[in-house]
Amino acid sequence: MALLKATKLSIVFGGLRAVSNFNVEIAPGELVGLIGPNGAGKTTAFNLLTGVYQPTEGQIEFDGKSTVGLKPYQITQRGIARTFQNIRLFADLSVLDNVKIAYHFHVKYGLVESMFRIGRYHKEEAEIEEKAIKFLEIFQLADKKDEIAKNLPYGEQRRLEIARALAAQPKLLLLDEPAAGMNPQETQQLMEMIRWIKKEFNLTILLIEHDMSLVMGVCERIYVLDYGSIIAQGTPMEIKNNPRVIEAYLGEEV
Amino acid sequence: MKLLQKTKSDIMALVACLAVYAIIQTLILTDVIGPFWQLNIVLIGINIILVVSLNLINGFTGQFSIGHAGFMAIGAYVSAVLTVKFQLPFIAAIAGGALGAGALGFAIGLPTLRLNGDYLAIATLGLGEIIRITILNISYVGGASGFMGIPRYTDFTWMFAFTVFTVFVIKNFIDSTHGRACISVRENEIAAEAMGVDTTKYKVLAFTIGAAFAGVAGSLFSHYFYIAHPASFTFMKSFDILTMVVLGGLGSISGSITAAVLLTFVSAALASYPEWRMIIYSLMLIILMLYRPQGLFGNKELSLKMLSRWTGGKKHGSTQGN
Amino acid sequence: MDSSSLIVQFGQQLINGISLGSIYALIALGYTMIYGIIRLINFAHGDIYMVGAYAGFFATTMFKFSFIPALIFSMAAAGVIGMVIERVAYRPLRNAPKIAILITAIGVSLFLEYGGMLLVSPQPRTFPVLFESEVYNIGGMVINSQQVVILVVSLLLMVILTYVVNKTKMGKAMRAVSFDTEAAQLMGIDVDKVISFTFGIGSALAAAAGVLVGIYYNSIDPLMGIMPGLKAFVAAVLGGIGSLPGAMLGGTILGIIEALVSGFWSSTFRDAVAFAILIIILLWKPAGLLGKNIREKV
Amino acid sequence: MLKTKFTKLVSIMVSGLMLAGLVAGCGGSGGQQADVIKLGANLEMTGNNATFGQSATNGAKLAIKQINAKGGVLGKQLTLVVADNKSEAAEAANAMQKLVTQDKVVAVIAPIASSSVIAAAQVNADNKVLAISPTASNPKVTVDPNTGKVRDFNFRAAFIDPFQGSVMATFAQKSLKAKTAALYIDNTSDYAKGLGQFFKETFEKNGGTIVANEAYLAKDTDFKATLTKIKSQNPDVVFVPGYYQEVGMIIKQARELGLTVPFLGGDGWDSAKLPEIGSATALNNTFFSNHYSPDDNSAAVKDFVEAYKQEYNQTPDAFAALSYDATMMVIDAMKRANSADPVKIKDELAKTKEYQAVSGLISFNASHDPVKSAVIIEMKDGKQTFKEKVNP
Repeated sequence: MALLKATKLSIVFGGLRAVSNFNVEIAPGELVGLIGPNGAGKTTAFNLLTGVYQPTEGQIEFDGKSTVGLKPYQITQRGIARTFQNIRLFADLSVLDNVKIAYHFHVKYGLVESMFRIGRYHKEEAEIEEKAIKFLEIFQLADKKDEIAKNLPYGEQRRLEIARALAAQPKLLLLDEPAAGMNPQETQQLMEMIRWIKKEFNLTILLIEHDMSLVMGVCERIYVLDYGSIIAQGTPMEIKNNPRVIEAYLGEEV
Repeated sequence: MKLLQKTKSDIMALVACLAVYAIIQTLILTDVIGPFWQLNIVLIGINIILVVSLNLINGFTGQFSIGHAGFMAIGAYVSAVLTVKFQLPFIAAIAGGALGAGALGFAIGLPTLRLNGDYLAIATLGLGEIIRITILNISYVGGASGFMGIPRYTDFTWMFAFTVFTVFVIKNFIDSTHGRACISVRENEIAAEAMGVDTTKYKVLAFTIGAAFAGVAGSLFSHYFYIAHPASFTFMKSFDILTMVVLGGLGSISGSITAAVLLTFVSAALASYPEWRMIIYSLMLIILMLYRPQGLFGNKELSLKMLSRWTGGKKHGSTQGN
Repeated sequence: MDSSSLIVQFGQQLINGISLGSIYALIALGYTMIYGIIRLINFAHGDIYMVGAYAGFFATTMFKFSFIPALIFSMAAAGVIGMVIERVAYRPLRNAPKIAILITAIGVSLFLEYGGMLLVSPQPRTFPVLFESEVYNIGGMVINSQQVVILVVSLLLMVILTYVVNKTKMGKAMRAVSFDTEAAQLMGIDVDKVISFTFGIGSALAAAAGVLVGIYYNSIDPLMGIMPGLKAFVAAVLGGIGSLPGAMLGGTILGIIEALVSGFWSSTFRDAVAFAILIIILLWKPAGLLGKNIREKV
Repeated sequence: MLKTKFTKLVSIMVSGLMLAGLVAGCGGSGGQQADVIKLGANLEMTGNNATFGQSATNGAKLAIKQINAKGGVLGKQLTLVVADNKSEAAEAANAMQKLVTQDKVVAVIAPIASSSVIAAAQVNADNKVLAISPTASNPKVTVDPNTGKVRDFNFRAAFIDPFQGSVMATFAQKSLKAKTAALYIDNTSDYAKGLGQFFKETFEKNGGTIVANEAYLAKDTDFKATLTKIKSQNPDVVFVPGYYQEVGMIIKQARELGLTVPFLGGDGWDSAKLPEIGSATALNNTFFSNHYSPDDNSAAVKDFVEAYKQEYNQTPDAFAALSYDATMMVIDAMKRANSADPVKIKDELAKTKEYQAVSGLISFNASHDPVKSAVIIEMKDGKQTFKEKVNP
């Protein structure tokens, strides 16, 4: 059974169909790429899947249940976490606090317990701290845990954002152009890391990339989006040789 | 180990509080601190409660509210009704004032917190005025003449206990997962949602808690000055509180406390120059903002590290918009 | 009460409301311009209006100016003061958090109020009669010539401003700065000059309102700007802050609401109802009636 | 930022409160100097009522200047210590605290607004220093509503609300033959509300009908909407017990709307500004109660008005006159007591009999309210003219 299934998803902005008839199906454990030229509607598709926008029509099923009409935080709580194309960290907070916030909805202690530091407060806070540091260690950020997020170098901000998304303990991770702004070497490292976390955390990943060649190496299956619609899907090899895809990318990338 | 450390710091804080209380109480009992400064110390305490609670809304959660005086008014009037008309004990009246203000904060916050930025500001300002005008028209609580004949129950002990209580509770709240959720709303609402934070819930929660503590401040206020009067709760009062929040630093509790102490103190010290008081005060506001737009402490808490950085040179600005 | 007298009364209340609203609108025009360009709630705007009224007062009593020269003198004086305030109190904070500028604006507002009190005494002054007002009676409804003048002046100023903003080079620069200050700077626009100019114009408008109100109500005092300033801000938000026709519309609506509430329900709840309607409109249209709602790009 | 410990917060509180305590310790030493006697003024220097408070301050300052010019009292010069109560009740208690405990004044000119006087009353009573309000007119100012007892240390120079309210109601019914009346009241002023309430009671008791009960807020400028409503009710008279700035505008706008019936008011109308704001013709057919009329006991009034004009280049209003009277009565009591002891001054002040003040011949009754006759003044072409005299 598919973990995520979107059928005939469409959204209209002021008469303009930004995404139309968007169909994807992702099985548990897959690493899928969503590519397309600039302005194809990739991020809009992500925003539909994560509840930032409500679809004009169509269905989204996650883990067998519909997520249409849910707020973004509810979708996250169901098990979909994401990163953003233009990094959205909690810029003025420490690296550690950024990760801690992702644990928020797993925390069980209540308001009164927090205000008077009683009951489960101490135990759970200690757990959160421990887990958060563990994540930072995985992403080689542990020694920077007290730095203010906005003062990190760009590449580390990207890593922190992924670490934060993972800390929400999702089943499905959506990465929006994670390699944007990185040099080839950094990109290479990032792709390896993505493969590694997928295995380590038993994750399903959907990845947006604008740069086709990057996803080829890492993704098992690829969807191609152009003018808001899926124009092709298949293995990297199939996509590479698909004439419609080449046409869509023509002039974009030589 | 960590747990022990935390408990230890809590105990130390408690000891420090008791020490401060003992010192000031002794000074009061021995008449070293005269009645005028006693009164201003009580005012400082009330202002600390107001400023810290507004900082929770404005500074930590990033919701631009300027209607705090309205909630203070609710606390002042509800508690006065409870003690004067229903002869309830003071502590019950304070609880009633806090509940009343909190409940209204919840009812108002739920619809209005969908607005953001300056629109929320004008909406909250309007709500504060609506509260005041409504009170002005209720003759049961004295209308324009104010609610008179309120007994003076508040004294230094009450004020100190509630100030410490407020700071303790709000500080703990901030340091918990709920507080972090509020801060994440301020930092980046969209990212907060994406991290599973119910942003609406936390905005309303912060607003409700802030309003409830403003209600506590109002209760202490009316039971110190014998009267609750609509003119004490105009939008200028809200501005006063906001000014202290910004001056101390949005998102800094120690900043709020410092600003409340400083501005109350300045206001009392200027009392001898009535013609010039507001002019000096306004110039001071402008100059302080020009030199420290992020407030005295930015969004940091006062710490030894920070002190050394102050002496060490420039501190990089940590600022966020409203 | 029979129905015809009810209609007359309703008509009279509309006249009352529109005339009050045109004063709010006049102040709101400047408010909205300044907000449009630097997103600052300039709380001192109401006090500039007061300064303008006093400038007009001294121009007519001490220098014996007649109406038009006094109006121009007052607008010029307030314009200069507005620019000075911007230069001294707001410009250094342009890159600071908005709330810091808001606090300086409150500081400037208090400074003008209490500085004014020290300088000209808190006693109300009576404005000299610069032109006789004639009262017209139309089927039982009363309107006077001053009300007409105020309405005409505010409409005229709105039209002129809209022209300036949309058609002139300076207006283009203003819109550019309002849209994206940094980009405007890169395009070679002198942002400081544009903002300064906006403050000058906005303050001059407030002064015009001050003089007209001085003539109309006949009485000015150093704290006269607080409530009209607040109401004008409400009007600007109601109409969609940053929009010139919005300010006009918002002012008129606010004036009519106040008149109808006072006239047919209870004057004690006038301001409460005005604020309640503001909040309802904001919840329904979060950017005001004519404002543009800008959605954050994710 | 989330890491910092609660201890650090507490340390700030410690230092802050210590600082306050320290200054308090140093600040408490301002005692009575040998050669001056300090009087306090707890008045509205800023905030909504600043206009009134500053007028009152001027009145008190003038009184002290005149006495000092004549050699002072008990061989000493007087000084006036002014404390601002920001037009707020709580701040009035604060200011009172400062005056009586820091500055150690021997008597206080109390606030304008009744609510502020009442808020501060406990403070001056606890410290056994008298407070005399120039204008506070609510009965509760001198009588504690909880105990029903007279407040030992509170006095006033003004009429109480019931007196003025009923005087004008009776005048409307007897002299103007009014059957119906409209009330138009400053909703932010307890003075105006008090007058309105007692006007209504008397008017209805004597068979009249109140056809409209409307309100405005201080600092409003546009009254036409409510006036249109009042006009539609066709009252015989309109009672507007507010202050002159708004009253001037109200009457001017009412006349423009064709509301020509008599307007009535109280002593808040008394100002040379009233006809300037309202215009002389509009003010014809209006009446108000006051403490004195310009034709009445003219020597005291004339001297005062002239001295005031010379000093401040303004014509005095009721606030200035009443505050001048309050100050003079305190000084007179001090002379009679032959002492600057606050309690002795209070005792003598309570015994004041037929003191010739600007606002009439004043005696205090048992509840510390002045017993003086009121005059009703008619505005004729911008001039105040004597209409009739009403004894209490």
